[in-house]
Amino acid sequence: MDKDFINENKTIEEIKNTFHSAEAKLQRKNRIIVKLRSDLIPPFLSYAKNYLSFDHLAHFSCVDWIEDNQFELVYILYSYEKNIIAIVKTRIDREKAEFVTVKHLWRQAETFEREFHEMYGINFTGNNRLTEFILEDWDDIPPMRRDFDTMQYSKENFYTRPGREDAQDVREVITKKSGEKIPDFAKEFSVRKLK
Amino acid sequence: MREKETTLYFGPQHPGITGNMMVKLKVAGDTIVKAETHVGYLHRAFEKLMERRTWMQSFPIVCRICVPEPDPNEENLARAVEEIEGREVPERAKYIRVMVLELSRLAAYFLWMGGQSGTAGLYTVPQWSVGDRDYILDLFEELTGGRIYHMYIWAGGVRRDLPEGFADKVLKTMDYIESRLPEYDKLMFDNAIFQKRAQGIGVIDKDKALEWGVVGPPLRGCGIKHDVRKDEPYEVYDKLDFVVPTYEGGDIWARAMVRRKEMEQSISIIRQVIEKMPGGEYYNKVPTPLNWFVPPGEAYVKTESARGEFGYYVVSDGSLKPRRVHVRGPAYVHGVSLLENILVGANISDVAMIMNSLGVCPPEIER
Amino acid sequence: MYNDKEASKIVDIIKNFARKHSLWIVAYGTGCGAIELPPTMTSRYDAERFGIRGSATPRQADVLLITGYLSVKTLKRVIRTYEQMQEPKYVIGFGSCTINGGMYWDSYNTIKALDRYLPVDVYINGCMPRPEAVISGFIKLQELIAQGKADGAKRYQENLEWYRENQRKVIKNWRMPEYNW
Amino acid sequence: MEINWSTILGIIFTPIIAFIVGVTYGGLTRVITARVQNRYGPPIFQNLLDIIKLYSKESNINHGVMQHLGPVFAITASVTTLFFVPVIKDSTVFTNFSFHGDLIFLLYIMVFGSLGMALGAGQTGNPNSAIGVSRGLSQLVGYEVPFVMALVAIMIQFQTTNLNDLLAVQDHFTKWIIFQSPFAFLAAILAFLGMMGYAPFDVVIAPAEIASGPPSEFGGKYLGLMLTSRSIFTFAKLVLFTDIFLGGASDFITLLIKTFILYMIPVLTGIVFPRYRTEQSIRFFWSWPLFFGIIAILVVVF
Repeated sequence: MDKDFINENKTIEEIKNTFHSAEAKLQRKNRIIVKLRSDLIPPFLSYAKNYLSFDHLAHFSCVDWIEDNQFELVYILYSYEKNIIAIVKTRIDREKAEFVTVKHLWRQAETFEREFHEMYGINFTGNNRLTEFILEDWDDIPPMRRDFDTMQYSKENFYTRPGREDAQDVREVITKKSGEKIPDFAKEFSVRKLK
Repeated sequence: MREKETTLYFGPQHPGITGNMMVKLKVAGDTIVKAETHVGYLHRAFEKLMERRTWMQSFPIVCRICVPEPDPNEENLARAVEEIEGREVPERAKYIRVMVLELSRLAAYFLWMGGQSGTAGLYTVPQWSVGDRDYILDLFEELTGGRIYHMYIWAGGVRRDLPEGFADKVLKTMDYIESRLPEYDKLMFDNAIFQKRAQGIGVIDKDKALEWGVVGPPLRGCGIKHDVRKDEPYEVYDKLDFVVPTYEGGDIWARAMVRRKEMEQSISIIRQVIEKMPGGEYYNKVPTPLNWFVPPGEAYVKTESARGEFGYYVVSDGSLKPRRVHVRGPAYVHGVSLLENILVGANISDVAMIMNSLGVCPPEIER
Repeated sequence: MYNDKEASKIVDIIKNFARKHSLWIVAYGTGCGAIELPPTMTSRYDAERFGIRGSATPRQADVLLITGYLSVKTLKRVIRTYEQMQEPKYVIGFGSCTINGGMYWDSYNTIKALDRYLPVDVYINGCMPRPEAVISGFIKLQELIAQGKADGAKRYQENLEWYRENQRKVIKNWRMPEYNW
Repeated sequence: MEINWSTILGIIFTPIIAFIVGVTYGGLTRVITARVQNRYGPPIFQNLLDIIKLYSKESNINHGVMQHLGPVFAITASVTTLFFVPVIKDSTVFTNFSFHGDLIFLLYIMVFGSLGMALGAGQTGNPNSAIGVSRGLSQLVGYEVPFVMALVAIMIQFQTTNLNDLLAVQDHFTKWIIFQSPFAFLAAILAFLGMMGYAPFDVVIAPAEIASGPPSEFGGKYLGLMLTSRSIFTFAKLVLFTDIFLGGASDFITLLIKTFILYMIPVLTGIVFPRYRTEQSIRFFWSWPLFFGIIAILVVVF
């Protein structure tokens, strides 16, 4: 197993002996996952960009783990030379969501940070352009947080045309109209049973 | 004496804008001093909706993210779920997927050709190219039932097998399209005025391109040879031979020539796929699609769409519904941070040209 | 000689005939249905045979196409565009998103029924209607114009308060000009 | 003083005929462009329908007096150009007025229309129309220079500034000015491309960049008046060019044939060329057409 992952294992070794507290492991061919404490992220990112030639910030995501009351920030870096994708993950507290910006390393990180400021309510210190990006005059809690119920919000604010209240399965409506017995497979998958 | 600066709203309602976004330009005379992209006009909160839908239900919604080219979205989500669950996709389904991806790339390039020359003022090319694109949409209609949104690729393979006699219909369409390309060369690519309008405008400098996150044809237009189909071959791209064309200069003209050469590559890929298509199963059946528990895990997959590298980061927490699906299209970087920097110093009449050449597709920026 | 009622009938016939055969669309793709407009306007389906042509600004246009879902931010701009258009103006709602919210029925950012905010003359159903359906929608609109029944603009003018009240419920800070021309 | 009925008839009928022919030419252009783009295109009287619909608009939004006067200036310019151009050579009704120096007068009155439009567009306060106006005027400067040079060359060569004298000179097929002074024709025909405002030089009303430029705030009857004046002006320019270079027309049919052939030149180039930016179009006008204009004058002077 180790013979065709030379590149990946070499990178993992390098990461381990510079950041001892980082847990770096191999997910599959040309994918490595690195978990870090949140205050190690900025030094790690500039180290990865300048020394490990991860020069492309392919993706910057944020996952809301509401159960353990944390946001998980995921930086996905890609190195063109070694053709490796590094998924760098860290956890920050969900209540007072604060993090430092990486705008100086990659310019496009500013757009990601603007979106997460609006969608999750994370305040990125150092990014002076956290203005309105997608939503206009939004007064509710940041919408992408899992405790925001979009169905509830849309019911309150938007007029919905009558006739879709129970979101009934079309097959049931047709069979009820034509008076036949509802076939078994329709019962098994009827939407109402799922809810 | 500094010229008086006026603010010009290249607003959401503007014939030059591809889609529905706004670029706020500070203009001195005819040159742009400062540009700011305002998006959010097409925000439907895909990721929030997908957290409320089961895995199979999120496939029809996912292809609505990017309008000119929906198939990379479906293929990305399918491959991400397969990677998390470790579901094996039969060989035939992989070949069909590559054919669908390349056909949708061709259709997206023809639409781009219409947009690029339409903003330059050559109104004959959009008529021809969108008309020819319809031949490809007819193929899609026969294969998947839908012209633009196909909802054809899903976790485990494809939804149905190729209909009777579909393969030689595809070959016939490819011959027709290949015979049409010289026409477009004469009318658009070799047109002296189009070259004058395209060369030396909207230049991305080469050594900054990688760091700014430039991907796809704009990157290959700067002379850097990178293509997801070659760097990290997915589906069966490693079994097909094709060339990744690059062009020097980083301006609108270079990006146009890269796309022009990639059309020929796509046609040859489709022909190879039709030749090497094996028989057998086309779908590794998901037991109960609406009651499907994907094991916990995460996956980052990317495909090469017509405008660049399309990345999906999918996290599953073992429940019926995805924990998080984060879509990152090429236009997310091209349309906001890159566009704002290239537009500075450009002429007003080139704003629409630059946006078209970067492939800025607003629904992808704010999903 | 003709009395004026007779003459005005003839003038109406000419007017409706001209309005029917020359529909100018505002170049504003508000939703995902806008991708089916290029095929409709170009060589294969060619809507120009019916005199349908794009126009750059709302001032010159007659028809406003709401092609698919409408997010709240776009709704504000669409209302201003609609109000800038000149009197005999029509609205066509594309796709099921304008009828009942379509696929985004539970989204927090899209409106669910278009005719609470704008008067709609013709709906075209389909989750992105095909070019043929788009042209059949235009033909239906042309029939309504010929019979003089396409009076969305008048409905908007008469119960403006009702529309305004619905619009203000969705759009938070208003800052819009009055509709008094 | 006795009333010269034929001139009064001429004054009434020439604009009407000019409008009808101009509108049908406009419709024909749209059909020809459509056929090149392999589609059917609208019926020929589509332009007429558009203009009737625009006049029948109920609410006409305007931003002040000047917006009223903009299209009025345009239509006065095109109609007055028409009066001083002998439409049909020797018929009593359609010779219209002519006096010594009417070529120079025509040069001036043709520019008057676009200046009036510029004032009207400026009044609307829409930044797009302001930019469109500045583009239109700079392009006007571009194509006026070679056009004036061509006319000056012809005036010196035939020692007259009266259009009827020019017509008298070209009485036979071989005597047309197109053959007598080809360089002047070349300079004038390239300037004619700029005057018509079709594709290589339609940066003024470029929809993709400045939302149709000056007329972006014009709707309803203002736009209708503008389109009427544009079709009359097209016909007037075509007739002017046939009178100067192709020896005028003795009857209506040859007039239609000659004007249509002349009209196809800008239309067909328009279909296959994208548009120049403003400075590129000026650079084009001050390269080849100017070169031909200078040669035309040199040939005549020596």
